[in-house]
Amino acid sequence: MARIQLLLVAVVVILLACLPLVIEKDSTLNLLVLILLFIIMASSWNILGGFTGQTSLGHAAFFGLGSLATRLLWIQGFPLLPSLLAGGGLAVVFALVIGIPAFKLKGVYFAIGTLALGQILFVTVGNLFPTISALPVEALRTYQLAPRYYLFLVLTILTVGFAYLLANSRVGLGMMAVREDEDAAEALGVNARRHKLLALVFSAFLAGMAGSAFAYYHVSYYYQFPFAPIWSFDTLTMVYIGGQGTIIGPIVGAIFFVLLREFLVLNVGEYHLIVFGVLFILVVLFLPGGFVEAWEKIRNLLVRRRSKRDRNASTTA
Amino acid sequence: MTEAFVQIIIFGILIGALYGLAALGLSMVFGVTKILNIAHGELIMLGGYASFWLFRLVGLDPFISLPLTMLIMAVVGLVLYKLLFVRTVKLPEEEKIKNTMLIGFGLTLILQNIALILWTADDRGITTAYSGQVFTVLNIRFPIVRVAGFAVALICLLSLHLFLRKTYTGKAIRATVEDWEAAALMGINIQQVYMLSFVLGAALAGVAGALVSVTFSIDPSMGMHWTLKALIVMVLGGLGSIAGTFAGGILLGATESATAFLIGGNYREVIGLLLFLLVLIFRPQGLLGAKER
Amino acid sequence: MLKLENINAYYGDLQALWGISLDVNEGELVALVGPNGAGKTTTLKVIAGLLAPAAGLVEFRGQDLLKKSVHQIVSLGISQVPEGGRIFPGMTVLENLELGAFVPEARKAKDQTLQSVYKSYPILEERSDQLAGTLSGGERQMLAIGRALMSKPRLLVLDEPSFGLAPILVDQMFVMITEINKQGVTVLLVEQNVRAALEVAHRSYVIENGEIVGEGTGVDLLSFESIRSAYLG
Amino acid sequence: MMKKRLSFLILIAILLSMVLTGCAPATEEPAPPEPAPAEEEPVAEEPAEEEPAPPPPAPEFIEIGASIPMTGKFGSLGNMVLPGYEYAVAAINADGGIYVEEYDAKIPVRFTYYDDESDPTKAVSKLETLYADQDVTVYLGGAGSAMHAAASAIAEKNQVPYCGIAFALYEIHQQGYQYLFSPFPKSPDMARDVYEYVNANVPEGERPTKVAIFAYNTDWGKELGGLWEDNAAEYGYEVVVREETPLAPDNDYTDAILKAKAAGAEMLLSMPIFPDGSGMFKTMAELDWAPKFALVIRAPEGVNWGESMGTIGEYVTIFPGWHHGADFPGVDELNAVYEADFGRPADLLTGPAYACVQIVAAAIESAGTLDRAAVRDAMAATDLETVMGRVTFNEDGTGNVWNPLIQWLNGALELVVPEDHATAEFFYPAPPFGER
Repeated sequence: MARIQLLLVAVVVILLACLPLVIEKDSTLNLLVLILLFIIMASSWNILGGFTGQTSLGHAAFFGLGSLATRLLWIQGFPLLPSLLAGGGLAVVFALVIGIPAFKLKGVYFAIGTLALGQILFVTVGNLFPTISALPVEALRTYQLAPRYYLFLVLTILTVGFAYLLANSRVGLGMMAVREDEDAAEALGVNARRHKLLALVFSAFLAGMAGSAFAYYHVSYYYQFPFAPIWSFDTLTMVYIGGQGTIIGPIVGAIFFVLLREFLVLNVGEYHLIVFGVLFILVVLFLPGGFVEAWEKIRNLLVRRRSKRDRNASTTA
Repeated sequence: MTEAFVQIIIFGILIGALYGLAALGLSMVFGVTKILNIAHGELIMLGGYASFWLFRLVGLDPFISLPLTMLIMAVVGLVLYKLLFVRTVKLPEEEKIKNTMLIGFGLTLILQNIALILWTADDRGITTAYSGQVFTVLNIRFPIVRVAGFAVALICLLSLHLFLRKTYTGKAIRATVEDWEAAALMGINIQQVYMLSFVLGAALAGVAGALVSVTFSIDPSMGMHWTLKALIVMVLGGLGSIAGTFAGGILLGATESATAFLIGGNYREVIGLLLFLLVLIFRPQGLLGAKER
Repeated sequence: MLKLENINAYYGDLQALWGISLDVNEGELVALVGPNGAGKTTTLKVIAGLLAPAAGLVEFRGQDLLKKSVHQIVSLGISQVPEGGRIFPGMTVLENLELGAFVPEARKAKDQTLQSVYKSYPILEERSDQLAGTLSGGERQMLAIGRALMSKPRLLVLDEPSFGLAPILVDQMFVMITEINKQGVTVLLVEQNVRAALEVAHRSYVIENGEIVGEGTGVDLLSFESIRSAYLG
Repeated sequence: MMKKRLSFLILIAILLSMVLTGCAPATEEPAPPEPAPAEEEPVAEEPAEEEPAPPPPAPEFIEIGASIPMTGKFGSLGNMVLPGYEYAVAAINADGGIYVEEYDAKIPVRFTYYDDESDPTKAVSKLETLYADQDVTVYLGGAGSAMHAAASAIAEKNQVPYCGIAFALYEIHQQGYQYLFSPFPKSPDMARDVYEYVNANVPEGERPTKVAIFAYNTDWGKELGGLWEDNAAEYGYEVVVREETPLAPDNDYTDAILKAKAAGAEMLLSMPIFPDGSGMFKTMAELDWAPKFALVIRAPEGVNWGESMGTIGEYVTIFPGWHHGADFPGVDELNAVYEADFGRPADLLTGPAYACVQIVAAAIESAGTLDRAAVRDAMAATDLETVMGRVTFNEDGTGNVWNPLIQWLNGALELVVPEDHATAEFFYPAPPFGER
């Protein structure tokens, strides 16, 4: 059974890989790129925020640093692959620098502290690189979307695959132990700080790589733009709405978020953001744990129907 | 040179009081209910528009109309609470913070775009007859509007303080903050306390909005800026500490202004945030916050 | 006065109470004893309205408590001293006591009740302006009980009042509880300190794994071999 | 067990994403793959019967598209630009459309726009959608440099002519873009005209010779600020203060103003966004520094400046590229329709937006085809009388356009320079704030 499903996943991946050959419209590929980008962002945030329980509001910093390094190098003629890796690398370096002081903060303090860090980078990069970064005309003329799409696809597969392996590894279990109870985890011999730092580094690297790919993908933007706080907020929102701490949650969240928004902007016109906001709140109110938890509940209900256990279990705590 | 510096710091302090006020409502709501209302900036925006329209349509001075602005925003707060947030209060704390953040996110979009449709994307501001007027002490200029704003912020702070210290309801709110379960066992209606706090928070956002509309200007997309500022000030001052929130605002305002003077405008916000991070690392409970429980 | 019938309660998917039934009559001092995690505190949560049972009946003076919210139950005259006292450490002793008299009827008689509480526990009057968080363990427990009395309860529910107290203070605590009961307040006492509880109680219930396994007067239960070996060592 | 469920869920998600993304474009009928990109002309499927050399059947519409920031930080600009596009398209369609020689027919224009929420990434995706789904012949621009920068690169990539206003950035035109056109005053114009206009209208000796520049630390801020500084000496001015601030809604100008005041500056050149600009002027009033002449681009462009700022905002001048008092053909008609909808004459950016569509229409007509490269070439050769006067383009896509000076006088925006279009007389010097 499992083998069949694995096979199906492989088939889907192959199908996704074949899409650019079938689809001629750049707009569709662009939309897919956006979805893939946010799957990477959400999955990488989830390693820190979902597995380890450290809610960061500064994820844009890693994304921004990745894009900054890659863009600066690549536009100056550096080969693509090292440029891309440099993006992830810079994000990791930054993560290591801030990791130790940042983890002195707990809970809301950590969240707001990372938000402040993100803002510092946002403003500073705007100050240091005020000019636009546009691809040169020759590059625009020869611009191909397909390689960009494949880059994002590969990164997405790597990110989700990595998250999956991590979740089922010793290290991943350690991270989750830290999330549940830091002191208890320490008592069991899990080095909480090392696990948190490791999660931060993984998370930063993957977000940095998303930024690198963004730098390769986007034709023209201001260097400051990928550092904008909205990247952090959107990402976090997707993870929450999908299901925090799961593998599938960030994926579902990203797809739902991007597609709904795109659908509304194309079809509802002036009121699209209001409708989006209302739908969004309805989802939150009626599926408070996100899509994955809602799915689990439905499953449990189905399972329980078979058992004789009293289903009116109270949920008040 | 020193005179200019003093002048700049004074302005920074006066603006800082507004930061403090913006954070006060957020901090109050979060402290009591653990609702992290990302849409607090949008409430400030709505308060600003309330004040603006009262000025434009009825000719009410923004300072005179403050009680009315508060009332309007209290009603808005009540509606939002009853409609949305009441459903989250029973969730465990972490779930609650998460879900209220998400609701706040959706609310941000809704309120911003309703404002956009109703009042267009144009910025608006209130300029009264006494805007720009100053009184001078020792060669330092004190603009009437900013001083009045400072005074209003101070009055809000003191009234809130007295309310929480002296009235039975205030004490019930504080008890709820300390231990909601024990407070419930005292016969305190926790739901009502939550609702009241949220409404109060919205009313305070209304005051902040009114002051923003006289001191700066307002537009539908201003909320995020103020939410970020308020979040930072809330933590800088210490969660749940009213005086701390106010002090945090003033410290941030003064630091930003001093930076503009000493280093230049480009790094004004950066230095303010760096200071914030330093405070956070060396004094995680904030300036005047209580030690972690 | 208080009547629990066939209570089942869950924490999430976990069943914590299995068909609990117990009675407390007017003027009685009833003890509910059992080991850690037996479901004592859960039972009290059900009584207080903090946990809705999945099945069963809770009645107080003929009123169905399941339809009432926590604060309404308090105004009916049930006051709980939660485990560990749960005083408000950031507020003064006086403020703590005032909050005890939060329900409207109690608030009317606040000053009188305060004087009688001060009379019973003079130390609280001495410390009235001090932050509650600065009190010693025994004083805290005293404050918690004083605070509960401020609501002029008909039924006082105590959760582990002796927990964490020095042995001398434990004895004083049980004297205090007896005193309160003698003054006409019905008491439901939950204790791990089985011997002391059984000695002061008129009647007792033994709870184990979320079920009532024994009932009787204190002396009866002490003679139970199982109770003896299990709880008295 | 765990593993099985996970892989199953991943599968569902990926399938879902495919189905959903596949659906969005698939709502249209699966069109036969187009033979080739834009280079080739649309092929006639069946020859029409009437004429010996019959033209191919005309498409139903000429597709024109734009991604405009209707919400977010550039929303106020977008809201001035959009009506200009819409009125111009309506006027063209009322006349039957644009005559295209290739089809020997007048074809109506269909204008499609999407809100990009002031987010350049979303602008890119909207423009790609317009290109793929609408197959637009021309892009119209949004508003704000950041948006134009992203959009014009997409135009270049897709080789779709792009006509945009409401951005003065000059540098972006120097990258060799072939498809970017902007009939709008650019930094070099603004940096000369301000001194020339003042010199022409203020007698020597009364001129404000000491200049304070408050510019943003952005590409446009640096560009224009630098040019203002470079040109000053040539016209007899001296820059005594040049302050740089980040593009933020709440900069604190106390320090800058005190410096300008101490240095005796009498002229202010600045480009703040509205909230920042209103704060700047309120602080100037509080610190009692009233420059005799102030050119403040951006913030005072909307009518709300007057409403919000009262006398503090009086006498400020702007370079918005247009004014409803301009004495050009078509302006009265535009004002009339605008007035009917909004209760006031057209806004400052509405005119240039209107002109953009005029230029596009003329270019299509002169190209005689909907082929984008041909339309581009026709556009480059534009020499047209529009609602903003005569427009021609330079090699780099910048326009040679009229650059009027607008001043806030008695709570209204008045055109003060050039004289032959003026709706009011240039007021100088601006009195101190206390005497207004």
